[in-house]
Amino acid sequence: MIEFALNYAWLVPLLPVLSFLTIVFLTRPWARLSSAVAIGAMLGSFLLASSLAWGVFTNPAFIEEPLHYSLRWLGMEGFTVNAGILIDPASAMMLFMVSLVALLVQIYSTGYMKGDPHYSLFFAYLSLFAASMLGLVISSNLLQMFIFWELVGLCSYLLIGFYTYKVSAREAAKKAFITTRIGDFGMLLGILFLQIQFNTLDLLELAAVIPNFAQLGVSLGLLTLIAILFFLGPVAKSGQFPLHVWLPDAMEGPTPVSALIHAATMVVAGVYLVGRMLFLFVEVPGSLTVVAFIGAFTALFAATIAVTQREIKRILAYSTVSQLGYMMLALGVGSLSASLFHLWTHAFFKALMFLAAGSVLHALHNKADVWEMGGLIRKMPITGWTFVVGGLAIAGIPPFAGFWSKDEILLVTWEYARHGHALGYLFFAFAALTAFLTAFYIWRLIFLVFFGPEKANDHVHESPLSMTLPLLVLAVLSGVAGLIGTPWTNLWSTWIHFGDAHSGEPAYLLMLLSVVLALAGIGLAFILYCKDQDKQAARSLAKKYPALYNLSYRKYYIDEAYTWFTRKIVDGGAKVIYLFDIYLVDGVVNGLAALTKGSGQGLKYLQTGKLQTYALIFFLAVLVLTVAFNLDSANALAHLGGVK
Amino acid sequence: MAGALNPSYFVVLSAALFTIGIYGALSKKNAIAVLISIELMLGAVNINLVAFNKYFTPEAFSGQIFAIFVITVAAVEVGLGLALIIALCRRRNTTALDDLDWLKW
Amino acid sequence: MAVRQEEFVLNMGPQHPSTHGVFRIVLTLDGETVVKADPVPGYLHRGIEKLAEARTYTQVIPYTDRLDYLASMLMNWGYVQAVEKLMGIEVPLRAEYIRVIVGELARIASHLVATGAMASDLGGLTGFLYTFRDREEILDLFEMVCGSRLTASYMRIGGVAKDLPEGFVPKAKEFLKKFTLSLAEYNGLITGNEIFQRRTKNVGILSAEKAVDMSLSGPVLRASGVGHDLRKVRPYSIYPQFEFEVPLRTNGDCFDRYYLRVLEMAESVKIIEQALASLPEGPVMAKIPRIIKPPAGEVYTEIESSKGIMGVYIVSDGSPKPYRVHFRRPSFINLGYLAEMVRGWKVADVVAILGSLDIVLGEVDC
Amino acid sequence: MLENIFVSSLNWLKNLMAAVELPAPLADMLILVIKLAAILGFILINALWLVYMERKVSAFIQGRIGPNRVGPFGLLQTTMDVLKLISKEIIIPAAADKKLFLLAPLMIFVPPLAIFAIVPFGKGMAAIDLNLGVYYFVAMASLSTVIIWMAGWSSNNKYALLGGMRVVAQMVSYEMPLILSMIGVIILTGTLNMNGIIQAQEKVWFIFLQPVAATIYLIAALAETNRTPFDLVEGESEIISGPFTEYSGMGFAFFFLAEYANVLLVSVMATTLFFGGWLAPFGWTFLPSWFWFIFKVYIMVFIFMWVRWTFPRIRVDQLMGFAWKVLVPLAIANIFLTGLGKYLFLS
Amino acid sequence: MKQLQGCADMENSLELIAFFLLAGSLLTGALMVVTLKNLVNSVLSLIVVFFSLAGIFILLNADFLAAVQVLVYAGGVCIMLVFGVMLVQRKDMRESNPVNRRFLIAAPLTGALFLLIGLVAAKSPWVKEAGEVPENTIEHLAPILLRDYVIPFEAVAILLTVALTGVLLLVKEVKDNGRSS
Amino acid sequence: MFGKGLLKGMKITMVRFFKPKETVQYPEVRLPLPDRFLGKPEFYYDKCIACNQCVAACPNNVITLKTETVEKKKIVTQYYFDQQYCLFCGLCAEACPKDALKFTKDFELTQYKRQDIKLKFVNPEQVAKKKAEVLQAALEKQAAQEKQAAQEKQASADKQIASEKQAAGNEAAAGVC
Amino acid sequence: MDDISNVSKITEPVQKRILAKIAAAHPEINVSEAGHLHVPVDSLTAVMRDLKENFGFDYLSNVTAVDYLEYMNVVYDLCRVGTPYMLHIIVRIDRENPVVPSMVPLWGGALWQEREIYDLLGVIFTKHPDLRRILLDDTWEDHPLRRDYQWMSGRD
Repeated sequence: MIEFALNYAWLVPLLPVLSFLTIVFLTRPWARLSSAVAIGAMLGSFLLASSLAWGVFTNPAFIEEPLHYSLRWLGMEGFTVNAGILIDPASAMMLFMVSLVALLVQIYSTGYMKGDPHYSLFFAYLSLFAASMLGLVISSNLLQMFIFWELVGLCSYLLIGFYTYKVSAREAAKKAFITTRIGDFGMLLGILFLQIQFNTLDLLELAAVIPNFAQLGVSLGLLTLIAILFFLGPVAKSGQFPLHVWLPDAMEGPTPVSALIHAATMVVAGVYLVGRMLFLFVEVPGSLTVVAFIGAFTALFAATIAVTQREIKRILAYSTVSQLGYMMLALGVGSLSASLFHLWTHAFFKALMFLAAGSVLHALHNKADVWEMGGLIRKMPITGWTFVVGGLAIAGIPPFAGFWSKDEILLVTWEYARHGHALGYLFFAFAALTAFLTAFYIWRLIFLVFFGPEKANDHVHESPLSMTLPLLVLAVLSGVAGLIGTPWTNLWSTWIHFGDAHSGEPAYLLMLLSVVLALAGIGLAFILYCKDQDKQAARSLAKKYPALYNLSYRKYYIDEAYTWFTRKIVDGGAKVIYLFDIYLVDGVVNGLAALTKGSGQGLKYLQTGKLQTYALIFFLAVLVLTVAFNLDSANALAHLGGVK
Repeated sequence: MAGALNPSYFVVLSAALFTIGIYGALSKKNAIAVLISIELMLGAVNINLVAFNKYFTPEAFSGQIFAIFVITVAAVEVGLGLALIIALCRRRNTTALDDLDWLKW
Repeated sequence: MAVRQEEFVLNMGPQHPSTHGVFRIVLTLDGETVVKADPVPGYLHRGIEKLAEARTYTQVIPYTDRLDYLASMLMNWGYVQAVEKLMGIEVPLRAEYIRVIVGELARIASHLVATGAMASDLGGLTGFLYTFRDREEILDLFEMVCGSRLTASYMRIGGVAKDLPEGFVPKAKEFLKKFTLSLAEYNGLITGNEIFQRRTKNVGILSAEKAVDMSLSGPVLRASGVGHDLRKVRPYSIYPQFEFEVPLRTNGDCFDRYYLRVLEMAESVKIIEQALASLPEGPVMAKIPRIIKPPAGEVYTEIESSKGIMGVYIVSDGSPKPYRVHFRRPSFINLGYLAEMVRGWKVADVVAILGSLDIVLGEVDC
Repeated sequence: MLENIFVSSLNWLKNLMAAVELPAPLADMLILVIKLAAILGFILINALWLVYMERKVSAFIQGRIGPNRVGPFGLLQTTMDVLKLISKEIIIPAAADKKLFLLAPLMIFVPPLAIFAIVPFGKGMAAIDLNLGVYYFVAMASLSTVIIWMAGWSSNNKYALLGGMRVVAQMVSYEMPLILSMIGVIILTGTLNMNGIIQAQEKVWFIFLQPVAATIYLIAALAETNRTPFDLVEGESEIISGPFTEYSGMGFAFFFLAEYANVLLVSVMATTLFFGGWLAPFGWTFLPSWFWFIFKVYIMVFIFMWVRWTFPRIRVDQLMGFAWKVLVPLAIANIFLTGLGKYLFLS
Repeated sequence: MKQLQGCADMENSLELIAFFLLAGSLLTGALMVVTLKNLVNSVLSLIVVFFSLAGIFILLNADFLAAVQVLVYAGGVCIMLVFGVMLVQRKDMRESNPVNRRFLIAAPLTGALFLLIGLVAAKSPWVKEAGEVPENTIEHLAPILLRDYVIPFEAVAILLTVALTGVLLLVKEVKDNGRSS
Repeated sequence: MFGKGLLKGMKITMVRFFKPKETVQYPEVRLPLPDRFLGKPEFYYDKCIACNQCVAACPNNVITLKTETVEKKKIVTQYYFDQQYCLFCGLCAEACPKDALKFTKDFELTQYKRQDIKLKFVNPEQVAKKKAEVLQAALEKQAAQEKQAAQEKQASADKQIASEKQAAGNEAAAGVC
Repeated sequence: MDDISNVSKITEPVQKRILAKIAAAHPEINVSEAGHLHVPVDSLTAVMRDLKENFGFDYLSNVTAVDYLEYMNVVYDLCRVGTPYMLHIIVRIDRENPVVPSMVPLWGGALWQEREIYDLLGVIFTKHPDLRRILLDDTWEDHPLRRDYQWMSGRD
């Protein structure tokens, strides 16, 4: 099995592709069959991916020497692209994680999407997304990766706008697509520059040549440009600070989509990409600092927004943005393993929370305001308690998964600061504050939704097994997934690391700090939102600092700013260009056209449009030509009829 | 022997049929009539094919086989032609070919 | 086939094999699909209501025969019942029994015509002859009772014209025994035939609401699932004494209307059997004055005829001749909905729907 | 002796012609004309007799007695009817297309006559022993469509036009299963020659080897001859008499007789294709082959009549649906299975 | 020998008679097709043309082809045409097949074309192959058609299928509500 | 499923094919008619008391009854029954107190001439006879001595009959028109 | 016989109760001794709608009219489907100007019956969708069921 999986790794993304095609072309009219096909394919993928991961992680050889298959894909003079697969521990981990979450989400969706008119299509999209994501993960080549990168973007677009009848969903889909396009554009430019400069896009080859950029005659400035351009992609895809605006809006899609794409998999593609390209970033001094700064800022920034949001999925979305910032921060401070470790744990607990939120919304018929919920844990015990597990995990309470990864990030940040980076302390402060806020807003959510007095929701009941089963699985994983990366049993960083394996010894103080911060956050949330039945304190706080509250609640007016920017600046610029176009360019073109038209005007009368006239002329010509060509020679007729 | 049939009989017959077909195709207003005239022309072609088959390649049967293909294609042509005419008629309410000139100018 | 382009008007009738008499429908067709239908009755109008005004109460009876001539007994019955109610006459019990017997026989005869005609409208001529074979036997019985096969004129105000003749009861019993077998034959030949079912099932569907709204009655109404049979709902005569079901069908399509009649025939057989078994002795005429002069006033009564609710409205001014007689003819009112029913169906379905309505033009045109 | 009564009399005629030294081509032609005349006579007499038979069969099925006044058992009834019809005035509607209106009833007998020319009535008793036999039948049978349509169209009557449209739709649709059902038999025999097909059934009739094809053939044949349950073309309770509505007198009689000629024709084909043609069953060759042929044909005709007097009529859309959705796929499947069977068992 | 010769003569003259009869009906039919005023009559005379054509084929020892001709043309194409005519032309069938002004040019042109081809045909020295068309054409045709010409055969089959589908798509009615029937 | 019902139908018709036939050959074979059959009406002159009840009972004015009072006794001189308008309802026969009007079993009512449809039930001899009887009775009642007067009366009665005959003839002629 | 009287024993009081209720709801209605409802023509539509919608008389069994030479009556018979209860409604209208609101909007069953009355008695039903002659020829003059109708010829 393992052998097979290693040899046929390309099957992992292929199976969902097949299911996508099957559903679209064959089984679309039969909803149940479609979902069965999708889940079957995903199960196959998952089994392959898990045995692949097992194979990779149990064999130390792979950790050092990635598996790499490739074959010639595009070829032309001076430009060859090989397509292939690259399996190293990071991609193996990603494969395992993505296929697992995708599988669980699909199982969940059979319950969540039940009765939707486009049920089959939804599974087709999920399959396509899973295929693209898996393809992205195992791509050995930047162009190939870019294609999958765009494909996941497309799927994200399709799935955000899945409820096509909702205006907000359509708008959100467009927003997501356009926003990420900005980043993708930068990334494409980066890829092109790399191709031009290094004449290869293969990751392994690039990893080999980039450190020697100076010998190849590539200036540092150019490399910096490339790195910044490259970073634009992840900034957009992973919702980092200036381009994060699409991610909360993307919650208009069905909740399983949010869980799969906008929490666990696609958004972390950016982190994964930066991690993959870390060999580029380390060569450019300062670029990592930018990454770290943006990560840290995003983490705190999003956390402050999340504190005041009212919609359950929006809170989780900002939480996602914040956690992605964490991962970026970890990358920025140079720790691939910490970043990917957080990615790994985050995937489970965030997917869990999203799915649980979906379960809540499902039960409440899409009433999303957390203030209108309450006491749901009694009616939906499985959903509630799994959410609590997720909350503990994200808040960083040991031994839940989040604790270990977050602790790791704090640790590497701290060490980064300790190693002479002045900004490091700022980052650390940001990270710590974020940790506190994270615990606070998540538990605010939990207390509001699941505890406290029950609101008038008589008909609420637990979701079906197809929805609760993935929750339970994810809850278990949220509990234990971090245990492979504890400071004592640090399997993780022996598997995944950039440069030397980080050999951390447990920093008990930091752990303590982290736990204290988390507990403080939870405690504050408890005081404000659970103990205080009327939430008077919370309300009065909001009243007391309206500016702060509004700033947070209005998401720092970033959307408004963007709107203003596009309205005034972009449109203004466009107007100038427009004038230029209509007067100068069009003038020339129209002049040419008028000339052509004028000549055509005179000739058009030859075309009568009458078919038979043409035929008449045609036959006339045949007759004339026959006679003309044959009458000149003496024995023309005999020649014409000369049949032997 | 004067009496015996030779290919020229058939060629002349075919020529007559063909020219009648051409005349029809060129001079009829109704699209279906034009289609019919084209069938006449194809029939003329078939006469030639079969006659030449008989007189020049009796064993090879190429002429007959080509005639079969011609008949088949002619059937296809009539079907498609009629379908087009019906579709046109639904849209434009005319079957006169001269009225189908809205691509001119 | 899609012969689209122009709709064309097809004048079906007044002489057409399947209009069940002189009746005309002007169909506007799109290909073979009916776009619009305009029924034109009146070719058999004889002014019976006007004629009745010039006749004495008794003399009207032969004219009622000529309404629904397929079930003239029931027409007689409806009329005499109205006059009896107007005058307050109590009918002797034996007469009531005889009325029930001949009435139900007439219902069977009428349904037999409907059943056979339905089959022949759909092209199965043999079914038509089979039902007529059995109808002949009923007509023989009528002939025995009153001397006429079709236009019975058997009922009189206050009873029936004559007592049952010698040998009627055994002959009727024999017929009923035979008829049960015949019913199985119809079911085998017509009802069970897949082609027949294809032609009639889900064709000309009539909803219960629409049926009530359009005042439809009889098997047409009951085939849509409305259990409005006056014999049960507003029992007259001695119907409460008999045990029988009112068959109901729910789809309201042509097949249901057809099959309901077959089921009703079986129920009628039950009623007749019971009546024959418990036929009392006694007079068959009530004591009535020689000249029938009902008191001034008006009355409206209804009976359940084979086609539906047969209502009679009589206004009396105290003279020996009725001042006004009006017959509520079920066929006439049932036919009023035909134009709506056939819209959107094929020409062949028009025939099936018309056949399933079971109209008699004598009744429609009055 | 009985077996060869027709063949030997023809031979005698041939010898006679040779004796008077008629040129051979002329003699052949004369013989052919005689044969065709005999066939025409056969068709007409049979058509007359079949009308009588139909009336008797329907009467018996319906518990009646049927014609019994003219001649013994009413045998001369249809003859008299035809005589009466001949004596009637031919009415041409004012708006009709006169030429076509008159041409149609005359033409209606052409396809059956042309086809009967190749039918083997007994051992060696085909007027023309055509190699293309079955194919020729198919080609010719498709013609009556146009003729009936011609009658419907030229009448300039709405019922007739509806009937004409129905005839085209119906006969074109049912030609498909008809031809496809024959192909199974042709695959088994490997010949299109009707004599060849009959001789191939020496051991076992094809009804047993090709039951599905036979059923399809019988159904399609019912439709091709416009008989109940597929008599939509006439559909007397819907469109009066379809294309024949405006015809009276002799024109009507022609159509009426042609219907029976067609019935006879499809029965002949059924007998040839599936019931062993003139082969005697159980080896009862003490009766001549032509007797067996006629006997089987009449059995088939009786079945057609029996069906007609039992079933109601199908509706237009159901008719088309039945042909295209049931019969054609079934026939194609049958061809496939036959081919497979032949490949497996006979090669 | 003389007897035989006479026989052959007879045969030849019979063939000639047959040819002229068939050619006569063929050309008459064809002329009727292009001259008759009523389109339906034109189509019906087309059947006459096709039948005569089938006769000519039989004269040319192509009996299978003749049968194909009758089946496909007379049985299929003509019915299709008749139906097409009914579908597109509902009012005033009498004047449904008019001639346009172009016939003034077309008539002499086609006459000239006929003369040209006729001249060529008459003057050509036809060199006849010695062989004869075998009696049983179908047995000879089948292997050629299904072996040597199998690819064109299949191509034509596909063409037929595609054309049928196309016809269906073209003629499929689009109802007012946008759904096709 | 499909085909079972069809086969059942075919079985039924096949069974019928061999069963005895229902119809009979009419002129040769006639089915027995019930006693109450309403066929051609028949009038028993002798029973009639000229009460006019049948005329009153008829819904359609089919019956015309002409009477003459002889010796204070009504004598039917003519009884027309206009059969073409008769509904055969039997009300007249029912109304008759003396059973003088009855319907027979004769149902072959077609006539080649229209005037034959109008039935005339009374022939002059009957009237004469009846009159004679009445007169006889009157005579017997009266004294036998008034022979002379009776003779005169007889003569006048004969005349009356003659004129009646003529009138009937005229009427028949009018019927033809 | 007992059974029948039993039936009427049950139904008659109920029928009376219904009549009383209707009379209470519509004071303009005059209930006659025989249980007939005399409704003024002005309030006919309202009363009928009320009877249909609130009293459940959903089945218009019969419509006819009588000519009394001085005036005309239009007569409606309503019933409840599945029950024995019936109403007999009489509307007196002017003979010279015989106009009555059509019941077709309430009961489609009036469609042909009202046409018949129009045909034979000349009553005009306002808002009837298709008020044409139905039994008689379109060119027929006058309305034969009126008492003063003179017919040209015939036996009666």
